[in-house]
Amino acid sequence: MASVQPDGEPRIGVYICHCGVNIASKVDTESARDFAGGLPGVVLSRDYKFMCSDPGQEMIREDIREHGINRVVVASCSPLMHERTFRNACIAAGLNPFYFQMANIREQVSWVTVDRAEASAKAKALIAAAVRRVARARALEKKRVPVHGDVVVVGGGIAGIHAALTLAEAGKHVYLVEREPTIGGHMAQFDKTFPTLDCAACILTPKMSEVGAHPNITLWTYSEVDAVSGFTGNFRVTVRRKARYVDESTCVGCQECVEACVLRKDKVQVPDEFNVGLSKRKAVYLPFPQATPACVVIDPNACLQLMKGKCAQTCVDACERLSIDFEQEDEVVEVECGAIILATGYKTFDAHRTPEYGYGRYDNVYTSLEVERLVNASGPTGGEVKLRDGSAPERVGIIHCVGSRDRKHNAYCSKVCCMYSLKLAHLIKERTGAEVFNFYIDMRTPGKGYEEFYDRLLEEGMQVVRGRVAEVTDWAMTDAEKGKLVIRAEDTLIGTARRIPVDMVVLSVGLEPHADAEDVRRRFNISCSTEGWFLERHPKLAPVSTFTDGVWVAGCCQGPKDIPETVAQAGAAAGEALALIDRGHVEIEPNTAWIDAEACSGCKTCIPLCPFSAISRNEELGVAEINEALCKGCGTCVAACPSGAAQQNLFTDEEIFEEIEGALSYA
Amino acid sequence: MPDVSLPIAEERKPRIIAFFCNWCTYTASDLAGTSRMSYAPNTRVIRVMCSGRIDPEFVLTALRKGADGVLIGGCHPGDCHYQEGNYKCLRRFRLLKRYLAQMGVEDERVRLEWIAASEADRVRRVTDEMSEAIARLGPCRLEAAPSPPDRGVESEQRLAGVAS
Amino acid sequence: MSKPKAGFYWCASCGGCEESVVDLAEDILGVVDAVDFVFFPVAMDFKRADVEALGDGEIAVCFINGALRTSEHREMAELLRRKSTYLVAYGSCSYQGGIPALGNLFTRDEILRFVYHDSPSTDNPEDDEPTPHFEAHEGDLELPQFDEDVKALDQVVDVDYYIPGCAPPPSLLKAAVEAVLSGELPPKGSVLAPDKALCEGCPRIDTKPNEPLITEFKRPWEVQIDHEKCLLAQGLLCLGPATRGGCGHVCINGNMPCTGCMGPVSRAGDHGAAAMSAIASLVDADTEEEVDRILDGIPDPAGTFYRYGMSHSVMYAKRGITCAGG
Amino acid sequence: MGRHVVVDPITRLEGHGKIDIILNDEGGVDRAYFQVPELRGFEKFLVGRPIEDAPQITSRICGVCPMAHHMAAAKAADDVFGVECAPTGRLIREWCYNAFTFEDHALHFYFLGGPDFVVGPDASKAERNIVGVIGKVGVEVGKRVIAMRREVREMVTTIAGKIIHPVFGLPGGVARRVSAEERARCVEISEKAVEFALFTLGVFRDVVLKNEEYVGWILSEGYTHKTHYMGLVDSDGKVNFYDGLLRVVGPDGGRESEFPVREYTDYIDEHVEPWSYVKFPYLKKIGWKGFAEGAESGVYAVAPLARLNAADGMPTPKAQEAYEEYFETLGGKPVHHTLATHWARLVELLGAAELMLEIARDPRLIDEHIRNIPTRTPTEGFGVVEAPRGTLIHHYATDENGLITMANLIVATQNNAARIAMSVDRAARTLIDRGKVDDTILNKIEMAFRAYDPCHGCATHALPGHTPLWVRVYDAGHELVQEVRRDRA
Repeated sequence: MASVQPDGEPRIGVYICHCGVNIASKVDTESARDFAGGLPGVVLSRDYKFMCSDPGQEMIREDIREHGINRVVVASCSPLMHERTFRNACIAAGLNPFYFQMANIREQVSWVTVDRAEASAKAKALIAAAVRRVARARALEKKRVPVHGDVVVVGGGIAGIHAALTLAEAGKHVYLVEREPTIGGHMAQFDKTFPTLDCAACILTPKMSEVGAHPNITLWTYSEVDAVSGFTGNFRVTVRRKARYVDESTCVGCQECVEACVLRKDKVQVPDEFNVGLSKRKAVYLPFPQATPACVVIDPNACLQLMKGKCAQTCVDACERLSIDFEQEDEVVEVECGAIILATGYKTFDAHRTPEYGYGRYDNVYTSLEVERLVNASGPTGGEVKLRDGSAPERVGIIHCVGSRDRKHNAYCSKVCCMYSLKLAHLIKERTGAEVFNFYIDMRTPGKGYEEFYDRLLEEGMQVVRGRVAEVTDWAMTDAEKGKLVIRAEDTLIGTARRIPVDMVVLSVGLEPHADAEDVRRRFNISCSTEGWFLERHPKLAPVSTFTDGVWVAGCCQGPKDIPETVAQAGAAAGEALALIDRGHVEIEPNTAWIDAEACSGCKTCIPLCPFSAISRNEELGVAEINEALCKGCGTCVAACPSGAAQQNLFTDEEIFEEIEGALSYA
Repeated sequence: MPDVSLPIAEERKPRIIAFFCNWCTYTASDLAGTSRMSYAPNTRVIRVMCSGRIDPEFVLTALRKGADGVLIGGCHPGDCHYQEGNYKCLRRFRLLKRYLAQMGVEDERVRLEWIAASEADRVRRVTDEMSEAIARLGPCRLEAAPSPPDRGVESEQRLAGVAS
Repeated sequence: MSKPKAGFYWCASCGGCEESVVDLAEDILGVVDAVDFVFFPVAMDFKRADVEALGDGEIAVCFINGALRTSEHREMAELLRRKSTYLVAYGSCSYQGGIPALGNLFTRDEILRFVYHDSPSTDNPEDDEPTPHFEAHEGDLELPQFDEDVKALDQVVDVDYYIPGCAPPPSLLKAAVEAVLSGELPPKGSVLAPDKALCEGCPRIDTKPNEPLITEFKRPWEVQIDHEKCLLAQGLLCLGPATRGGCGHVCINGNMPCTGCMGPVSRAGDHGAAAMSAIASLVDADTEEEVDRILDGIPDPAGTFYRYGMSHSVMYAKRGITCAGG
Repeated sequence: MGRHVVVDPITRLEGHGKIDIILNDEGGVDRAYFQVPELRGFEKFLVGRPIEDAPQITSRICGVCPMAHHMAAAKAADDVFGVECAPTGRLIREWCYNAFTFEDHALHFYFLGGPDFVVGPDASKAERNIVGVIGKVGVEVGKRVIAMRREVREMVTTIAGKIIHPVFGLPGGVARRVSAEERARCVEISEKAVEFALFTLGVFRDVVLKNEEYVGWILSEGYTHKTHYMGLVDSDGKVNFYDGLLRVVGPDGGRESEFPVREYTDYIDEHVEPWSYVKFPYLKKIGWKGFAEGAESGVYAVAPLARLNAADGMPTPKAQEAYEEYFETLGGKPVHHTLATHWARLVELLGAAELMLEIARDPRLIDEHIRNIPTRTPTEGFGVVEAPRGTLIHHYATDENGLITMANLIVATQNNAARIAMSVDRAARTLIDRGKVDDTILNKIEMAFRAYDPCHGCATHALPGHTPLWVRVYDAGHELVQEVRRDRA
């Protein structure tokens, strides 16, 4: 297009990376190097095995110093990967880092192209584009914005708890937001944890109460995040604290009110969430004894006063601390923070979706989570494994991969089922002496002490049947089967179909993203995998980062994982957040937009387009002005400006036009 | 700036200029790479921070400078990293398409796709589809037309001053 | 010493540009005093030979209006380029193709077919068509071949300056002549007009709201047009935001939307693309269906956004033509 | 042995014309061809455009008479939507239209055609232009001419948005109201215009009619054709520029037909010649009999000469007097002398000025209701006006969305094309003898059709381009044996 060099005559250096064989095997790097050498403005072009290595970077630094290179193009991997690396190399040699341009010839060429000639041609086109573009580059400075010291952790399961404590211990103030009336998450419902079989409650509840007591942690249970605005280092989070009709500051969880609640008859009570419906609770309740905060909550969908407006209100009389308050309303609070950690967890697969297994149809078909409660001393049966008729099972079948590794439902492996099934097999056997069958597809026990645990169970005499279960039925073919549930499966090891009568069936349900994961992801402006798990920035190198700076993920919201992994991730996320906060500032890519007042006619086209209200009209001069601090650099105003008065740093029209022409200047 | 245009090969393959949003489609096409999905080699990806940055003139210029197709990749409705840039893109795109139709540019040559960061496979599919469609249509051949002039010289010089 | 020589020539022009010179009114006498018109076919009987007799560059400044569609136009443009120190493309046609460049939406044959065969009032039993070379019994008759498409002046010869407008406001011509006489000229390639879009100084700008304002496009005949309110805010497609000012807001004052005859401002690149991007951005809809419903109010984008600029447009012409080699 | 003279092109007219004169062995004229060598195809590229844009697009057919095209298209657009023009809208249109006719006629007399008479065909080319005219009639007059045109054009600019390519015409009326102050100004200007027209007729009497030689040409055979004539007449049969019925009279002056524009295809056809881009309209009922005069030929003429011949008189008193004087002096109706067109034009100049004043004085001019909003589905429409250069017909068909699907234009000068060709041939035959061709002769040939004030830009809807005039005389071997260059004369 236009023919003015913004920052003087370019002396361009082009560096083509082999990335070992990753690029070199598909791209003829030598001819690419020679091609680049012939492009106008290019004073030298080199190719090298690993540009990101020290010698590679040193090559660039030296050429800048020795050969007066003032523009740098590196053709290698994606800028999302190493742009920063090479920019730093420029800085080290005293060159403004924005005189650097990257050509993505790995992710977008060598890794996706079959034919070597095609790949080489495409690589050259991208190099030509980068060369033309970099000639238009301008020197820029990164903006520094101070970082807010607080952190918001969303989700009070073991991941959220661990992250919150780690940060709090480091002296950061944490807002821990949990949707349920108590923190603890799924782990609180478990009895033992594999493979060590130590008691879940024993290791979790101390951490819970630590959270409740920690001076650096503001704990908001029964609360949800309504909205998030701002960017890394300076977020604004709006939290809705649902009315629990109990004053948290005065309630001590004595449960006198629960005693007093008029809902005495079983049929008027409601299923107890904590015991997955295996027991009932009243309208006012404490989820479980160690609930944190130790504060009751009144269920508006069960409480007569709240539903019908008339009740004896015995609870009010029972509470000496006058904590009960039917007038309470939802409270919306807004907090500022520098970083956000998402630890929203998972939900278990709904066993009704596999009708062939009879869940809901046969009393004695249970989900694994229900059994977790049954074997739990604090559970509805006080830890006794009893069937609904009160009898103890003599034969139990545990069906693996329910809802997992199944194209009809979830193709992925839920990773923890094999291990927890073995754990439950052990516990059931231990409590009842029953014969336990495990029906599995593959027994997946990778992890410290996991395989050993498997061996141990085999030694304990647990039965294993390799094969996907076809169905669970009460249709007896023999007397032996009468009154029992028959599990039909093909035993692929001995190659015959088998019918195994049992008293109790346990469905090892898989893990799934929360139903509202999509909304949550939108709210926090991050991405989801196709399954609905929150998407990490890089599967290997940035497993707890997201594509939104300042937002990290930990635990099962990112994908199925067991407790140790979850805790490790939580620690990692906390560490990343700490790194951000302790740096004290964020450097903002200077890709902000600005208005050339000489060209602006004041037509107001741009003003309504800015989602951040960064643009206003200077009525005196009759031109638009952009508040750089508010501009996030999307460039919408630039594309819209009919006068070409709006321009975006790093993405000027000229740079893009040059890139277009460059990309097309070679067939 | 001297013209670096290299001679265009006689029998050149169809070429597609792709404008990809940094936050979704560009990431998805990186993911396609890390997942080693192979697809048609015709696209030349140009990264922008948001599909809202895409000026209709980018599309026209690409076609004019020898592209046989243009693909725009942005975030799904509601997912824009900048809240609503993709809607601005949609509005401009729908109008541009009407103009292109009047100018006799076939519908398949210019496409807008919403592709999330995780949808690497969609990048592959769309690219392959488009390459086939354009191979069928043949080259766009707008290079022959007399050139429009450069942008105004006077303000270019002024701009250089303003910018540095 | 003799006065600087000036020329004023028309290629494919409607004569409106000549009228705009006459509209200098009293000032024309001043111009005639200051310069020596050596070529001005519409008003004076000086001839091509006068021009050929001049030395190269002897004409200080020559204004050429009209688009170029015939070999004759191209020859004259080249001759005058050679003879002139400064060559100025005068008016929308010479600057960017103008209205006649709308012809680039059709092929030459499509045009001939309708005019000489298909029009309702044409009686042409022999299926005659004007031919460049016709042998009458008295002798041979020649007609110039007319080209496949319409070009702007700078697509045929090197142009020093542009004066936009259909027709250009006489004030711009006067200013240009003064600039040449005083020798105070901007960089080559400049458009000799204010480099700000029409919205600047628009009497209605204050009534333009600061939010996306278009929920429906109205065609001018559909509504009573408010005499004070921003036309875009009334849903009327006004190209003011994307069009160079300097015309004195005459159409706006005439209570009609700007149709873009002054062309784009210097930074805007493709006039139609700039206008489309700006206008579409203000459409207040987020779904494809709703956007399309609103855009149905712009039934003719090509003719609306490129009414005066098809030759300068990035697309230039319907591909059927450009394939034929422009 | 034959010789071939090329006259290309003709200056001081809007548009491009070319003359080929073919001489016989004796050096007499074998045949003179008048050619229009350009075409642009507005009819074609109007297809696909919204009908409401037609007034602005077609005005670009001619920048000299943009108002005529704008108005014909606007009237056709009214018709396309089946909507009446609001009364005040019509007044505003008509004031602008008469103002335009006024200043355009003035332009032609003083700037284009005038020099031939005022300065004279034998004068040197350096004088044969407005500057020469001013020299002859005096700088004061020149300034008055310029000031008059400026005032009128400024006023039209205010009301119509632009003078060169107006924007105010919309289906059902106009886009902009006229304020009380503006109306007062209109009255003022219109009064001046009447003064000016009377003065100009005076100039014509003094400079032209008192000059035996000039009158001689006017009446000479070389500039005379007995053809049909066509023009718009109002309900009283008087000349009307804006609206009315199309009336055709024969060479004897007798009325032959009177029809609304909707029926134009029943009365007019266009003949195609391979040697010219212009099409030659003729009276369908009579048929195309070649370039011939007389009652049996379909050739007809339009513009001032024709309008005065076709109508029963002028609609305003002063113009009516001028009209009567015109016919008395030239021996009654119809007048067949082409050069008399210059006089007829000045009669109209006065008529237009008087109509301006009449309308400006009408209090309804400042009414708020200037436009009726169309309610019907657009289909097909016809519009006609009398452009300064003659009858102008616009005809459009649209789809239900108002996008043009067919456009046909029969344009002022085009109606005269056949008669112009005949005039040129006739003039050449009478003036050229024994192959002698000089500048004066050539200018006199040009006068033959300059009188029509022809606009071939209009005629072919082609944008004209001018190259200088020179004549080359070839022998049979096409060897150049003589070259007359008028600019070297």
